Amino acid sequence: MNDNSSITVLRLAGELDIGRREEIHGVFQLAPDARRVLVDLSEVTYADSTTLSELLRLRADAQAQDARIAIVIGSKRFARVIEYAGLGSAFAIFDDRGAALTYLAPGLQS
Amino acid sequence: MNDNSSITVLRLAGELDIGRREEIHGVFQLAPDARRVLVDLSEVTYADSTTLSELLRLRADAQAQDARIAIVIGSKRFARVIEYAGLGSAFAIFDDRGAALTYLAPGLQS
Amino acid sequence: MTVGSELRLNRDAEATGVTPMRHALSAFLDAIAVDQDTRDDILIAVGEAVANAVEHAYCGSSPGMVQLYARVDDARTLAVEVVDRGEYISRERRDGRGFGMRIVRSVARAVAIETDGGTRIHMLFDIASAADTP
Amino acid sequence: MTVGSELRLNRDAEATGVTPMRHALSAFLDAIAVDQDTRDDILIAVGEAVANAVEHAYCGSSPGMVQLYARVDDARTLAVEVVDRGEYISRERRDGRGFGMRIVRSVARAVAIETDGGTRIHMLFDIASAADTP
Ligand SMILES: Nc1ncnc2c1ncn2[C@@H]1O[C@H](COP(=O)(O)OP(=O)(O)O)[C@@H](O)[C@H]1O
Ligand SMILES: Nc1ncnc2c1ncn2[C@@H]1O[C@H](COP(=O)(O)OP(=O)(O)O)[C@@H](O)[C@H]1O
Repeated sequence: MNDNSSITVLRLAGELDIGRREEIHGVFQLAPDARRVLVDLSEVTYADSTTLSELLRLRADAQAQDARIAIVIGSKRFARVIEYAGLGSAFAIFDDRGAALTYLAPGLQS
Repeated sequence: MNDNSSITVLRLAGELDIGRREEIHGVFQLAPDARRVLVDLSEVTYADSTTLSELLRLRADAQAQDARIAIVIGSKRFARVIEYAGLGSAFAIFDDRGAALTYLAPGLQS
Repeated sequence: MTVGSELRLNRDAEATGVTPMRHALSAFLDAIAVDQDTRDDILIAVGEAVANAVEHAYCGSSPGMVQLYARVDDARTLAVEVVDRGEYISRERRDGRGFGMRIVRSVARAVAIETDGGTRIHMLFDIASAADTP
Repeated sequence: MTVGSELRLNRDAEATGVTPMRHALSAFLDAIAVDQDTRDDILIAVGEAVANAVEHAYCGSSPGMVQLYARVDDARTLAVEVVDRGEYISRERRDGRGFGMRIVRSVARAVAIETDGGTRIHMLFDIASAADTP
């Protein structure tokens, strides 16, 4: 399905807490051939450790199949939560999509 | 300025309470030659007695210059407030603009 | 389950405080699962009482405080008090005014007013909290 | 002026209650004029504690209640308690989990946990309520 240059986009929006755990888990799934993954959380206005745990699980899944992940985060408050959890350097985080795409596929246009 | 067929539109939106009294008072003003007045409150989501008092004052101003007023109200909660205040029959109230315009200028298109 | 839930807000009695106090009461009522129409009616009644404290209580004197206290008394009753420490102004109904207390009385199941050392309006509202229905 | 303001919410400990409880706390903090960044930090910490009561407290037993109690202690301190009557689960940190209490400790000035007959998390937060600055 995914050729070498294609990018998988996983997207969530709004307020993410334990009430949406199953939805978050369902969205953070990788096709076996995914190699470049853009996690677009630019419209997420609130996220707690539910999302952090799911992101760590997604990161492990990605490592297992040699996929690269870039996360786009729009809200300051969400970015702070990642720091508070001590996960500031666990993910490749970008505040706009363009920079995330460049990281995923340098030299490609999308 | 206003010929016989023109309609003056006074419009407010959002939540109207005592914190916006001066703004409400400022918007509910009539030019001396206004004869047909559409008070468009279709986007008002909350209004209390501050607005009711100002509407009564506007109604008196209109009567003094023989102008006709139609009020468009969008929210159920605002419509209920008018009932609670015992003002259900004090105003010509419509829930859409088309009906209000017909009341103001039967036979005219706007 | 929501019995005992309460909200107490102490603030300067100023016009800019009325909206955020009402929003806090609104979110409180949502959190205890009061249905929307009931919530909206309570908001308008309590909003009128708070607006009166802002407009009338400290007329001529230096501005003081207004307190909003809401409490789920039993599964079907919300008790609300709006309190200021100003001076109650007793007067005849003015033309085109006087709708605030009329709205309060239309919405609340019971209303009582104390005007000793300020104004204290007690209101009881029927609530059928969705969270309490089995 | 806002000292003594408080919010107490009693609810069934269920996942759908977490959002409205947080929204109620958010509007409460707005009504006492806590600045936005401080408010957002408090919301995430308290949100984690409430989520823990929902997720862990009644694990295996029949679901019970969660109580959120927030109080302006003095002009610079918000005290919050999140209480359930379930059973505290003491365990080693699991891989990829255990961020909730870490976030709570990062944000709160002080944290204390009682695990007697349920879990009671006390948190103190610095607030510089805009309404209290002269
Ligand atoms: N908190 C208060 N402090 C002083 N006077 C009050 C207070 N609340 C109500 N009143 C008196 O009651 C009157 C009627 O109030 P209300 O029905 O809300 O109408 P309005 O505010 O339009 O006059 C007020 O004009 C005022 O004289
Ligand atoms: N209210 C509670 N009731 C029972 N156990 C709790 C409660 N709060 C926290 N715990 C225990 O503390 C552990 C750590 O919580 P936390 O740091 O939020 O991470 P997580 O919820 O991801 O495990 C939980 O896994 C649980 O064992």
